[in-house]
Amino acid sequence: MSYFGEFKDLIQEGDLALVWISRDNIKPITVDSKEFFNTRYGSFPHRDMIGKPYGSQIAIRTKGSNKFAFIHVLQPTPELWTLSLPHRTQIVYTPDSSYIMERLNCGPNSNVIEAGTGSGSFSHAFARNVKHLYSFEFHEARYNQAKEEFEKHGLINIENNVTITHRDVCESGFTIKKGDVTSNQFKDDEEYVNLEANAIFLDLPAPWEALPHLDTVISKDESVGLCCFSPCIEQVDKTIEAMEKNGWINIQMVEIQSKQYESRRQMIRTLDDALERLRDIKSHKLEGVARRKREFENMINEEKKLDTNANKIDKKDISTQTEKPTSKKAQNNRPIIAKTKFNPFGKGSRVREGDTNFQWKQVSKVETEIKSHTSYLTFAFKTITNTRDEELFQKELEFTTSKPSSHKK
Amino acid sequence: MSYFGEFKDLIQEGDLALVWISRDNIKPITVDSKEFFNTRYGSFPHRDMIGKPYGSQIAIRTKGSNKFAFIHVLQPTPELWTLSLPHRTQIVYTPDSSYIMERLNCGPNSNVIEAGTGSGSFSHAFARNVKHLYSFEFHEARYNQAKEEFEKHGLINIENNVTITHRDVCESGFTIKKGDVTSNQFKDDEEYVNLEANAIFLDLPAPWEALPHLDTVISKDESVGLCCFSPCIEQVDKTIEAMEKNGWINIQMVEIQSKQYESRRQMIRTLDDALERLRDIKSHKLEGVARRKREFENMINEEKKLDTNANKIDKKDISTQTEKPTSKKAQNNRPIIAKTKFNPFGKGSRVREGDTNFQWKQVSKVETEIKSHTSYLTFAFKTITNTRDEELFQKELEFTTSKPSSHKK
Amino acid sequence: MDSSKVISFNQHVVLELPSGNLKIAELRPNNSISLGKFGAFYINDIIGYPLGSRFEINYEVKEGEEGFAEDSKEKKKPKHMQKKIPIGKAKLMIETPAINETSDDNEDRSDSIGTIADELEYENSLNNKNLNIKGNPSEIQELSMAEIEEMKKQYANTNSQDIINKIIQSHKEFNLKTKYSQLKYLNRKKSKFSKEFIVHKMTGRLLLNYLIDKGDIQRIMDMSEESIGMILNYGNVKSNGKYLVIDETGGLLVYFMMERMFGHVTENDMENKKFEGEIIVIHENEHVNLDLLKFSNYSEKFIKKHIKSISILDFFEPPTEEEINNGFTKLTREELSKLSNGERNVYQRRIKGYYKQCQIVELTKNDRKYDGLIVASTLQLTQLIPRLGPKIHGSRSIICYSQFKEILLELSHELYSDLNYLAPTLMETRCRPYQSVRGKLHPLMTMRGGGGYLMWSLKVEPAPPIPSIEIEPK
Amino acid sequence: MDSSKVISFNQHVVLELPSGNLKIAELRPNNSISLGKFGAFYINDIIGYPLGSRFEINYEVKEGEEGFAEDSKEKKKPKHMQKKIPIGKAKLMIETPAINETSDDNEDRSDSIGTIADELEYENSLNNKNLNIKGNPSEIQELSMAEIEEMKKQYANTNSQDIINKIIQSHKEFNLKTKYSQLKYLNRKKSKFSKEFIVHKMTGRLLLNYLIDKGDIQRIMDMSEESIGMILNYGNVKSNGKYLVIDETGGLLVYFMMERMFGHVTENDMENKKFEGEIIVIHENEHVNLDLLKFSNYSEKFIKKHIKSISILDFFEPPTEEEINNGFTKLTREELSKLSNGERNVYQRRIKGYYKQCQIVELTKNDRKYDGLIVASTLQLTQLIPRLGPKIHGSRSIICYSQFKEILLELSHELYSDLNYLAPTLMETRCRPYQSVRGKLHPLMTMRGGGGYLMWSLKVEPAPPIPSIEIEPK
Repeated sequence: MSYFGEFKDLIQEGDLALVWISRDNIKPITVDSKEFFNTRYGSFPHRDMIGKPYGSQIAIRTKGSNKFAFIHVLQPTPELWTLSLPHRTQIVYTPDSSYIMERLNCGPNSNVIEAGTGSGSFSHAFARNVKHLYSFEFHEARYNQAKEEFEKHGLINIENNVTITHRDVCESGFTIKKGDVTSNQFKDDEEYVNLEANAIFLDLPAPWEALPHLDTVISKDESVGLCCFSPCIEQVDKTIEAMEKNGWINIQMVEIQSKQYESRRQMIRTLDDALERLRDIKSHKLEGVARRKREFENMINEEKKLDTNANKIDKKDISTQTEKPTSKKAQNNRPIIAKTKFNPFGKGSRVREGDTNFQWKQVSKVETEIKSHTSYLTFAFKTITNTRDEELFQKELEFTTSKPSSHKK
Repeated sequence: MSYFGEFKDLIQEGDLALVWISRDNIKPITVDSKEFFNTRYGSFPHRDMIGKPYGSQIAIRTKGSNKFAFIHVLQPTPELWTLSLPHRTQIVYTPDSSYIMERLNCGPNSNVIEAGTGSGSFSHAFARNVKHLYSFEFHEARYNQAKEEFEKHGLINIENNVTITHRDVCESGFTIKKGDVTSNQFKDDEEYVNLEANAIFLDLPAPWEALPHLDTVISKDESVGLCCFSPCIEQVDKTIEAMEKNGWINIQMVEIQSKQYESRRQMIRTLDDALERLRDIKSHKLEGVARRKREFENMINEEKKLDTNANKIDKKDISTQTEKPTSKKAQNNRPIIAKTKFNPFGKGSRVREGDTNFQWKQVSKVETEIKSHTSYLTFAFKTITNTRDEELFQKELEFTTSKPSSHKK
Repeated sequence: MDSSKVISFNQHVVLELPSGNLKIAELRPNNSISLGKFGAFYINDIIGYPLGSRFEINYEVKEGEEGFAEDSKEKKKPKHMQKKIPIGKAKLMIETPAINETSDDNEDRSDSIGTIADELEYENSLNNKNLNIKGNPSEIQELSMAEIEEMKKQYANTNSQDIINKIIQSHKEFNLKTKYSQLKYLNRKKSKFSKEFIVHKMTGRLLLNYLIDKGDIQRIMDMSEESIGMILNYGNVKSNGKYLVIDETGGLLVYFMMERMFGHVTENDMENKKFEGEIIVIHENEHVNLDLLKFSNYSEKFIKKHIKSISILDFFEPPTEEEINNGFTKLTREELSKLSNGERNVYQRRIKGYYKQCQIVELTKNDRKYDGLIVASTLQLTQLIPRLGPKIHGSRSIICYSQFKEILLELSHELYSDLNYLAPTLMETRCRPYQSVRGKLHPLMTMRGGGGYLMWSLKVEPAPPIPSIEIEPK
Repeated sequence: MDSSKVISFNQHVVLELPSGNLKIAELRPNNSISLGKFGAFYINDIIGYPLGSRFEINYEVKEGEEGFAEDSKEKKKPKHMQKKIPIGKAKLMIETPAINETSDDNEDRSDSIGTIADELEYENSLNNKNLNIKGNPSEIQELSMAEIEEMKKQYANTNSQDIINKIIQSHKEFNLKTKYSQLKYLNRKKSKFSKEFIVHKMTGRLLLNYLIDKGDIQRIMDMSEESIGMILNYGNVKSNGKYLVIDETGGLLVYFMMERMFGHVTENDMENKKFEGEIIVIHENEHVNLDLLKFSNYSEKFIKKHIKSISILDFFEPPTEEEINNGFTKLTREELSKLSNGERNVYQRRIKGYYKQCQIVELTKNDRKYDGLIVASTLQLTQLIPRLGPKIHGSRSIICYSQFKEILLELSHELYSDLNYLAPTLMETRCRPYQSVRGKLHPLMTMRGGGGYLMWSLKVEPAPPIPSIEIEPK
């Protein structure tokens, strides 16, 4: 089985594995006992991984310090693979792909057409669950890249349920023939591939050009599902037009809106504490005022001894006038003012979120930047056959009624 | 001031008030000491309201029972008024209207055009905050209805900052002339109204037909904001086309998505409690088994006395065979089985959410049915003047530089 | 016939009625199905056509084919009072392309009235000018409901379009309406008088919609299709996995998993294909509740083989092998033959219990680790998940569903501080359907709220504690 | 000149740079403003044109008009090292209609390249076939950055379109690109070399965007414009209201309220119009923080008259009138005249303190009730709001903002069980902007998360407890 198909327990030489450094930094490696996985914190020898169970955390001492660096070694899944792709690539993300797979009822009975392959992220998810995936990519460089990747991941050669073909499906349709640029291995007597597709995913700029080619490759005697993936609303309009023209029914366009939340904490800061803090500040201030007043009066008294002029206004009223430079002596005598002591919210210091010296309320916060739009998903269905085989029906009827009730309950 | 404009303290005869029965049931009344407000729980005399502060809860004994019914008497606000409207009416709801007002910078400097008036819900919000609102309604019945309502609410006659006109603005534009069907009171020498609008809201099926008429009524020497409100995306496309053609710039379409949440509680059900409950059930069961076994053995023993045939198989192995009818005597002797006692989650009884016999976690739940779409909001801006009065500029420059720095900090 | 593609005997299917409502039916040969006010039909008529086909009930009955079906709604009445529904002939309809699945209030399910739909353009404001804004259908419609009922009987053997035409003729102000509201009006009428229905393949999606239609939203924990889709993908659910599951939705979640893992399984498949996957369902009560599997097309045998259930008590406090063996003595063939019939029955029950106990021991073995943990439970997750975690293999997914975000927020905080779990992630996904009519594209004006939230994490194995003094490699 | 409409001296305005970034400036007469790499201009050049106008900096300087401006980014360097920006002439641009406000990555701010935009059609898959997918601009662009810098200096006196044309000529593969990516490329270049800027009226919306641009999202509690819009409407904020406010956004919320209540206030207005409204700001620290009002165009006098501040301690534990009067003796005119200058200053400060104390007494009087409670605070709301509630008049709004829903959930549970509060409602509102280009309509691919949540309730007066025996009315 492929590295994606089989549930592996232990990390082994030659495995394709994913190294999780952080959520935004996941890297594929091929396990090789002579190799190292290099990060800016240091090098992790592959030999430390081999033989350990998948999911193991690996630690190394960081270069030049006494700290440790950690990675996790994971077995690839289509979803982790998608996360590992660089964001600039055009990717069908899991909220979309999982809805499409569900809506098109993907499972072991599904023969799927995917065009284009793109980054191949959706291909991996299809490949995990369907009978066969026929992926088409019109761009040659991307085709080669994807084919190589699918081979490396065992989708083409080991699971053997993926075929990728280099093709402009808008121009040339979906039939795969001998001589085409394709991963398909034709048998000697085989001239073309019988797709019998019952689920179709078109991620093309102009799906309406590809739609007319579908009839020849879809399964004839069942309901076939189709999903077109288009970023702009005008494309949806043209797509619906083409679907109607080509006999597709139950057309429905939907948008998938998904969000991720961060788990955070907000400090519980009660009004009572805030009031107490202000009272504390106030009392310190008053203390200061009283003290300064005492000092001021002392000073005045001292000065009085030297100075015969009496103050003309009530001292009490100007006792707060401490901005005036007092005598050097008084200044020197000024004791250091005690800082306010009641600091229930840790003001002035850097408080780590969740610091156990404070109380916290669990809150959730949506990601700072959200993917507000991926594409519009336009679904439609089609059944080509509209007759029944009367002979077969009669046989079935006789067989069923002759059996001693096949009813299972 | 109008019933919407003034903050009133006490409920008085003649007031327009809103009676809050429930969130979905808010009814306007005109306070009249001889009147009653009838609900299915009974009649609330208006005289019970008069003289009480707004916001007062009024209680009556319900008919034929000893229970009490309550209502709250509220002073109308545009938002409460909107809530009180029947849902089938076409309403611009507060999440949209509040965004539009903010985006168009509505305040005491705003002269606003609104077309059409519709249910008048948005008109009330505009009227609260702007200098003048010019509302246009093409449907005659709706015009009369709205005009009457605005008069009753004091918007036209008391606040005097609302003008409503019966008009198909797509055909005839926005200029209000003597002789038009309008609430405007023309002075003797006045031939037409000078709108000088600087904020425009078009809730029309075909705003592109009204757009060309705007230039003659908008304020010339400032930036004027425009918002078109359209349910379908194709209307947005045509609107943008017309905006561009008519020289509107900074075009941007947005959607407002808003949600309300219910505050709920979910019972905290620990695994430990669930385990304990199963243990309790199990021990009762085992007890029952043991008891039945005893009974069974007693019965066998009794039967043995009468019956010389011995059982051939080990009794221990068939001790659970209690489905067999036992002797009448044994049945009568069977004591009533005690029900399991440990019921930490109140199974089998109806537990009210928040029942203090249980522990609860606060959770939020989005409304069962959400307003997933109202309309698309397409904004654009336009400034007609593109020159400056050089003479005025020179005067201003001289004046400003001659003043002793008017800078305020 | 391939029952995964074609409507087949003894299969569960989902019938979509003209009202948009769903009904689940089993297709027994030579029986009939009543759709209540929409009529009744013979099952044999629909067998052999592709699943997903649309039929119309036709009352031009030939002699000898006449019949009546019982209306399930009438069952409570005494036998002789029950209104019987005449059975018509179900005839396949060739679909015309103008049928779009969703629009507001299901008012745009147009097909035979496609001509009006085609004519539709933007109505500019002028068109609305003369409309009676207060008009509601009951005021302006000439026919009384009684008359319509009469007409329905009378025209039972004509198609629904004819009835609708009659109604239009009697509608005073029909021509005053805008084209768009005409279309809406026609669709509303159509859904009342149409005798069309669609025979859908039983799928998780339709089962879910059926339950939502029925108002069973709380029973299925307010789950949405899009959330289930995420569970299946993030849970890495595939044919060969062995998953630990708690399912408080009565089997809905398990049914979705089975579809994804096994697809449609025919009897042939069961013999020829090797299905490895297993779903181990842990339950909080004495007995597991997977009621909804009764609607599935999996055989009892298949279900028994791939779905195993165990109570939380047995899971966390399983009996030892010794205890089981002490409590039960296997009889030899010879001993067995000596038993009476009654005694043999007792023994059979006991041996079944014994095997069940053995299964518990097997499922809870210390070294047995699962390929994923999928939980939709209202038990407190902060206690539950860390206790189940050790049973999950490293690098495998843990995915928890809850109707409420706050529950999962608490859980993710808990897991975040536990080195055995990597990157707990709180997610929400919502599907927003559009009125998918060209020229009238917009999101539906209202939709169901809810749909739940998800917490995804990976089980990992923390590195052993770092020794304080490390020997440097030479 | 009407400073509410026209760019005026000594006014704060918001400048929008070609990069889309915002800058707040005060328009002092005869001064210049530097836009860094985009150039500098004389303020006098822009005065008198309508607010919202777009200008281009033109370097065809006439003799004697030459000058240099200081770049604020260079201020930290020693004087002689500072790069001075040459000052050009700001010339009004006549807007062409193809300018749409938002598109992804600001890449579609097109105007003079409208011709290409007009030609734009759907690119079918064929058009993309020969594109180098790995191509990135730096590889395929012939000019080095150094050359471009050189060119910028050289062409300082030509308009930006010319520079862009130069670059296009030197771009190897420009014609291989699709029209759409050509357009994107041009816009990207344009935002680098353009010397255009827009002079916007100072509004809450732009102040908010300026703060978001600066990365001050936490400082303003992650508030969004749409949430503030809801606060203003649900809070029933209008010219004549007296509102109790807690504003932990440094004055942003108060500024929005002032705009709504008073609009743009000229000196003339202040004399002629009667503004009744008041905002009473309660603050948690010793001093109120309304820093952001420094960007407003309200005079200090106006602010002082309509915004009053009081600490929570003074609000809940105000001094009595006696205490105040005991602490301060008013001097008579005669006594005053006898004071020395220093003594008079001291007395002035004391009298100011005295009035402040009197104001506190006035604001906290028992019978004084407010027209609304508007709270954006990180204090625990479950304790705060019920303590402030009694100060709010019946039927008036209470609206609380929080960055987190959980905080308001807790609050709404608290208020729900208190008969003084009607229908506490938890709300969320989000604005979703679209790429508003015809033929390319779609929601922006990414947008800022957050925006906060709201709890709205009405203050009410519960009916007095019902006596157990009631006399029936005759």
